[in-house]
Amino acid sequence: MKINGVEIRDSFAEAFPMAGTRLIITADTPRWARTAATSMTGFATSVIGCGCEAAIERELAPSETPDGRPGISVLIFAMSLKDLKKIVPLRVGQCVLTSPTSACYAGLQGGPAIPIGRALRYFGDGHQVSKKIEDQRIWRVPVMEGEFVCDEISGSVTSAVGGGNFLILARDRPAALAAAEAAVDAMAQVEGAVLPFPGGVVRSGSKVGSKYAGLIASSNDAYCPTLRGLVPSALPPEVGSVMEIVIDGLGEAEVAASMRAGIAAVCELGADAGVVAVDAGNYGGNLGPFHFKLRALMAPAGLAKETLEGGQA
Amino acid sequence: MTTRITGGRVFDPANGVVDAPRDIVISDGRIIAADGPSGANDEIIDASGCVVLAGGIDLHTHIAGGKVNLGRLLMNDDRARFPEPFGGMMCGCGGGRAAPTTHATGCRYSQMGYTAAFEPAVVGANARHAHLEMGDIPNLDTGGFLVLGNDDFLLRMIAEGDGQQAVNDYVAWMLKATQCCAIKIVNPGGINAFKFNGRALDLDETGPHYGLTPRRILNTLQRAVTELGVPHPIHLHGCNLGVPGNVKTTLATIGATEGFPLHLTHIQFHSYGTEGDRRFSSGAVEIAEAVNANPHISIDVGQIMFGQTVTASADLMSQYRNHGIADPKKWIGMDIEMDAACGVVPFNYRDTSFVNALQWAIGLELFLLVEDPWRVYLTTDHPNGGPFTSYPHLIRLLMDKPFRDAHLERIHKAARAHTRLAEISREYTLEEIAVVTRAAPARTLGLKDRGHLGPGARADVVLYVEQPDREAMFAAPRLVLKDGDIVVRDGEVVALKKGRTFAVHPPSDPLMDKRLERWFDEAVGLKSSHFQIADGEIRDGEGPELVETQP
Amino acid sequence: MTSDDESRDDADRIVTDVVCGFCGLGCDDLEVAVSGRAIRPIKACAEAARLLARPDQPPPAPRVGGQETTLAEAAAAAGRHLRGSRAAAFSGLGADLDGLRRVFDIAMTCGASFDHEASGGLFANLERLGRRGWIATTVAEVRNRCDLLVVFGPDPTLSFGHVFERLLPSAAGDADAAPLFVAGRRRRVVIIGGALSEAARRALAGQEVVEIPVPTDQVALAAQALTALLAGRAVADLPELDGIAPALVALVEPLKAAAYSVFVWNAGVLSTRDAATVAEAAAGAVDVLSVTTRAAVFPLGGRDNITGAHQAALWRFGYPLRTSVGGGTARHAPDRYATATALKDADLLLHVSAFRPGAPADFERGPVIALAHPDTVFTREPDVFIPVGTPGVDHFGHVFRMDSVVCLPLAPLRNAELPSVAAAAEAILDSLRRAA
Amino acid sequence: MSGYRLKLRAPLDARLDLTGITPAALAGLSSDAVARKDVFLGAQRVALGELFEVSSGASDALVVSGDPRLDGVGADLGAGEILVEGPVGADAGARMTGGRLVVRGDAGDGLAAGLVAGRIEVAGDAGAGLGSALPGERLGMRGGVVQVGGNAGLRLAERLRGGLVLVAGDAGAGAATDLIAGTVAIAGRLGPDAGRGMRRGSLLLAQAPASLAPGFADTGSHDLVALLLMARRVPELAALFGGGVSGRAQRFAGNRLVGGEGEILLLQ
Repeated sequence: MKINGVEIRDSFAEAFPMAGTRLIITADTPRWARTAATSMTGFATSVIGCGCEAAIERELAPSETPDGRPGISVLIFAMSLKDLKKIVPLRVGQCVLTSPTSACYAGLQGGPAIPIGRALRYFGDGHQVSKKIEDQRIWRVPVMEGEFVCDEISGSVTSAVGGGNFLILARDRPAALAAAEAAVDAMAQVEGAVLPFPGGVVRSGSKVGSKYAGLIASSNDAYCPTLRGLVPSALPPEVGSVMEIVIDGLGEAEVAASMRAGIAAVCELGADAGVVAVDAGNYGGNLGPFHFKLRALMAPAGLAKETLEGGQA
Repeated sequence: MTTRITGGRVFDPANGVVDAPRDIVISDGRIIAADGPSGANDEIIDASGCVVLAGGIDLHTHIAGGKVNLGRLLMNDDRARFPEPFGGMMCGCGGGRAAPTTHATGCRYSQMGYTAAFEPAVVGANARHAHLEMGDIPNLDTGGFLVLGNDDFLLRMIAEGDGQQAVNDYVAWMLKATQCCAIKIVNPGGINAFKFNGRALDLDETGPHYGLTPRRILNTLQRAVTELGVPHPIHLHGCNLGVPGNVKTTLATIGATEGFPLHLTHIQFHSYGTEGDRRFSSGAVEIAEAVNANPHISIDVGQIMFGQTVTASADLMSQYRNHGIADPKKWIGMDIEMDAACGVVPFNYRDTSFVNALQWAIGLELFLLVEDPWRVYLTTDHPNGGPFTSYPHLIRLLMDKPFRDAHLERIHKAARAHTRLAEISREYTLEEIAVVTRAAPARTLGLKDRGHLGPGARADVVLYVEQPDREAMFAAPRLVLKDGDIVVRDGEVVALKKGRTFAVHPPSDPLMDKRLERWFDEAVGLKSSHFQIADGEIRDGEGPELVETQP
Repeated sequence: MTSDDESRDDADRIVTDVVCGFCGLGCDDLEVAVSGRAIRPIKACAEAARLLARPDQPPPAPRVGGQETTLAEAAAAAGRHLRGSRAAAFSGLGADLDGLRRVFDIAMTCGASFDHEASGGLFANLERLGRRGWIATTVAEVRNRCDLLVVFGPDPTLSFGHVFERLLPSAAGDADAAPLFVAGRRRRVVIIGGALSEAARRALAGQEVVEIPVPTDQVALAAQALTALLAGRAVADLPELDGIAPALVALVEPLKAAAYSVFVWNAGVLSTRDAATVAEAAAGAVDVLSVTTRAAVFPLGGRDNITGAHQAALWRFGYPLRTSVGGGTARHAPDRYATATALKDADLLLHVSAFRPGAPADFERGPVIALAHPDTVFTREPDVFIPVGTPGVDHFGHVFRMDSVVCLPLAPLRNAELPSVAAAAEAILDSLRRAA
Repeated sequence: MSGYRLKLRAPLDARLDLTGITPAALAGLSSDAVARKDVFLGAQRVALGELFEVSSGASDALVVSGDPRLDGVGADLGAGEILVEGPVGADAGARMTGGRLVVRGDAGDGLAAGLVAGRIEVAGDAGAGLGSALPGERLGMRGGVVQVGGNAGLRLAERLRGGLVLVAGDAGAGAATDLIAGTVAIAGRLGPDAGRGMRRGSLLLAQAPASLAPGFADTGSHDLVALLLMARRVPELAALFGGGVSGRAQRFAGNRLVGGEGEILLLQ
């Protein structure tokens, strides 16, 4: 299958289930909403080393936020609900509670409760105030600057999907980077999915395992252009650089939509811009239950459905 | 005119009659010999299919007096949730389950086949109130146990070495003055110690001010009731109620009786060990062994039943300790008139609570491990362990091992691991139920014409339709006769009768009158003549029914 | 008439150890001279003397529509009115226990709500007692244990003449009645409220008395502040406490050091809100102190056997006063069934006042039945008036003392020519039964 | 439609207790059976049909004609809707656990006492003790929303434990007495002695109070994000204050005398 001269390889992205939630961070100004959100989603590229994966989902206009101030929505994912319940209050506590003028609200309703104020309220040392509005409880924690306001809990999903991905195989590094940037920009429009790696792009795609004991992942040598010839390579000769986009989403559909948007953007640049092929990372189908088949994903509407159904391993 | 109850299976263990097809013949409110032929005027009651028992007797149930009224005040929600069913003139516009109104108390008891109930904690100063309330309870004979053992007059007498005879005179004077029929001790010396800010007092600890140990107070009063010939031995609510590890105190108390008979009440609350990682365990096996080995000891269990209730006790020392776990969060405490105290604390026993579940199991272990039914009386210490309306359920737990095991399965898992209940196969027989709810309490209280169906007995007779579901059977008797008149038919109250009040009037030295006149004048601030309750004040002038003393 | 003969027979005698049922304090050492129907108080507080005194006059007869008649006729008329009523209000309830039991029987039979004349203070106290409870104490415990008595509000002797003699008797110089457990036998008495009367000062002679003058409408605030200070809350700087904060602060350590402090107030003389606040504060102070020492509340009140009415309502119906019974159920609504409110909707008023001439409230919506003191002056002639005797004067009766524990027997002083409330109520019940 | 319409035959001359007459209690009953339902008139049981004409209504709601002596309307309501075409007496909506009660007139004392959940809307004034605790209970209204179009009487929200009370008019003396938690908003004037014994919770005011109970600390003026949040999450609240909640408020904290940390917020 080729789109605009770009080969869509007959491969699939293998993804795994995660627990995830959305938080809405507001502040008096967009700058401080973004600052809190950036800080809160920092060092959250991969569960392997960070315990969670998180990123900004999008900016929210004042009219869209619970308190009518500028806001940012973020998605945060962990390998289990237990991890998520630990990591969210930790990050909100360190990065949002501390950030000037900020507030933090649930971005999801329903599903297992992820503590926000429920855990952070104790910072108020007994002076914290709760208020239940309809069925939602908020907490007000006195801080030096005024009050930190947050919801008691956020909802969550346990059917979130982590590790959706695709690989951009390009002639050279500038071409790969330009394609990756185009993909990231396009994918930013998709709600419910985020790209946790720096700027949305990962250049160090990995394979499972290593020759070194204790390392669970190591460089994906089959896609390293400098190793062509030394190891069995997955790269055609004309490919000089590969970049990966990793996607986490609140559900399978969001991940698929995000991948489709990203790949379409890459293909739109086309072979003329140096994009050779789109591939995806998987582990032979044994690790994750979600298989996003690239060709089905990029096929006209009728086939897309099959992709998703077929994805249920 | 006589009434003949015929065709039923009679259980009258006091007279050695067990499951006999005998007629019960009633004349003038009493049972007469059944050997005569039926006369033409006989009213025949067909009891076929029924088990025939004497009227039930509850010897420990908090049904009247100040602390019960405080319970009613606190339990407004319980009151609203359990109104008396609207039954025309049978309805007293009352209700409540944990602290029912007087009318509801009488009706509910008689609906289960009970004809007598004893208020086990009458505080002298509040005795007149308790009697007024008891007089308002229909269909039940009642009596009160006077709380002594924390009263300053007594403690001072013992401390000053006034001698046993003076104590005996005082006890006799107080029994008559308060129109009570037995002596109860609640936390001997402990309630008094709490007034001096003592927070605990074990059996051999010396209390404040008087320098007396609970053991000494107990022994002195045991000797007094024995020498006065009060039929019921000292009715003891011991030290350290509810405290984990109190099994040691209880065993020591059993060993401290100096051969005098002793009744240990709501012993379940006094049978706790400290084993296990929660430092709370069952001491039932040790207690049961001690009771089995000491024929002069009797007990009632004070079984706890899951659900909402209110605890009402003279033991303010213990109730203060427990008030933090009140549910709902409210409680009342009161120091009372140099006599005693009271504490009223609502409780909700939950089968999901380790402690409550184990308490439940400990009570049943005690019921089942104490071998002689004549020394066990069926109680929940109403309302402290649970409302008396739960008796039919309790009876089924005792009589029905699979039923019991099914309940055991539902309680807190860790508690299940701490009880031997599952290993106990004993099931109470109908005869044993007749003993623990009728014959035995009548015997220990000295009620010669109650608790049995022999000639001369008051015609308090109950017909239960035999059915395998013992809870259903004991919840709604076919007929209940009080003094020969039908008061309950098919579980419904159909008539209201005035009950009687039992009292003992042992003689006392007139010198005690003088001493107490002075004491009341100077210390209490009330004339002793106004403290004493005249016979005519009992039951609207009916006066008490005196129980014989046998010095 | 044999009764006349008998009343001549026991003419001119002195009766001692008379029990008083009026204010609720339960004094039982009164003395009166009785001569025929006349009673002349010899030893009694002013209030009791006023209420015990009786002239040697024959009692008035019952009246129906202003016309004298027999008890039976009056009871029958009352029965007819009651049968026609479906929203009766019973007020006053100044009666002994037996009378109250019969009046409650009428309420159950005909349907009625009931309230006691003096229930304002009781219900203010129930705001704490009923909702959260407290630790209380009784007369003999106060007499023998209390080493620090705190009184909130105006001088209590204005309502309870001998309150200090009863509670703190050693002050009167009676060495025999010295407290058994108070070290040094001298107590501290702190009055937070109005100035003491001369009589109160005399009664407290020998005690260490501290007066913290506080206007009546600031007593609740002072009580709250004292409890707050005991609980360690820094409120001494509150501007509203200007002037009294130092005195309250000075009370904290003595209270903590006291072996058995007792808090006293008379809810009946404060506004309902203030009384409820004082009850809450006093009970709260006891909660704080009880962690390390002993303390208790002793609420003053109990006029005309209101405590007995409260107790009997609880054991009969499971609810306090201000309850409507009938139709086989009881509905408790303290606001709705308070007499003043209940009368706005009632169609009959039955008023009971045996202890004193207490007229029923103005009522125009239906018939008025009064079982009342013979000297009662009515603004409107009741449809049925049955003059009743006074318990402890004309007949036997039981009343509760204000501490709610001790129930006292009141014995007749003279030959009863007046029916008791119980007898009058029984006659009405009889007429109702006959009609049924 | 399954709702019933209860039309009073004549104005009441004694208090009538409608406790227990809810849509759920009448569901599935014939109108004859509805007419036979027991209610208390004064202290006596009477059949509903003696006092009301019973007919089928146009909606699922139970529609009742109003009377100031009609007590307990909507008490114990768990679901469904009751509409009163006129005033009600005491204890309307007491102990409600769900559903909606609409009163197109005034309400008496004890409105929403012990309310657990559900909505109550009163077009006119409300009496004393709105949202208070039932006799003998520790806690007042625990949840739900009460909207009063007119004034509220004495001791508004006494012992309130949760939920939201909105009063478009004035509040009588003793508002927020012993208030434990929850939110009360008053667009009109606040009566004297408010906040005595207040533990927690919020009293929102549009007009400066003449006085408060002793024991409050003026913590100054603040920009409160929580107010912005509440105004957006609760449109009725914003509407009560004319839509413009700036988040700026003067905050009085207390009541210090009882160790309370409640707040009285004067919106600016």
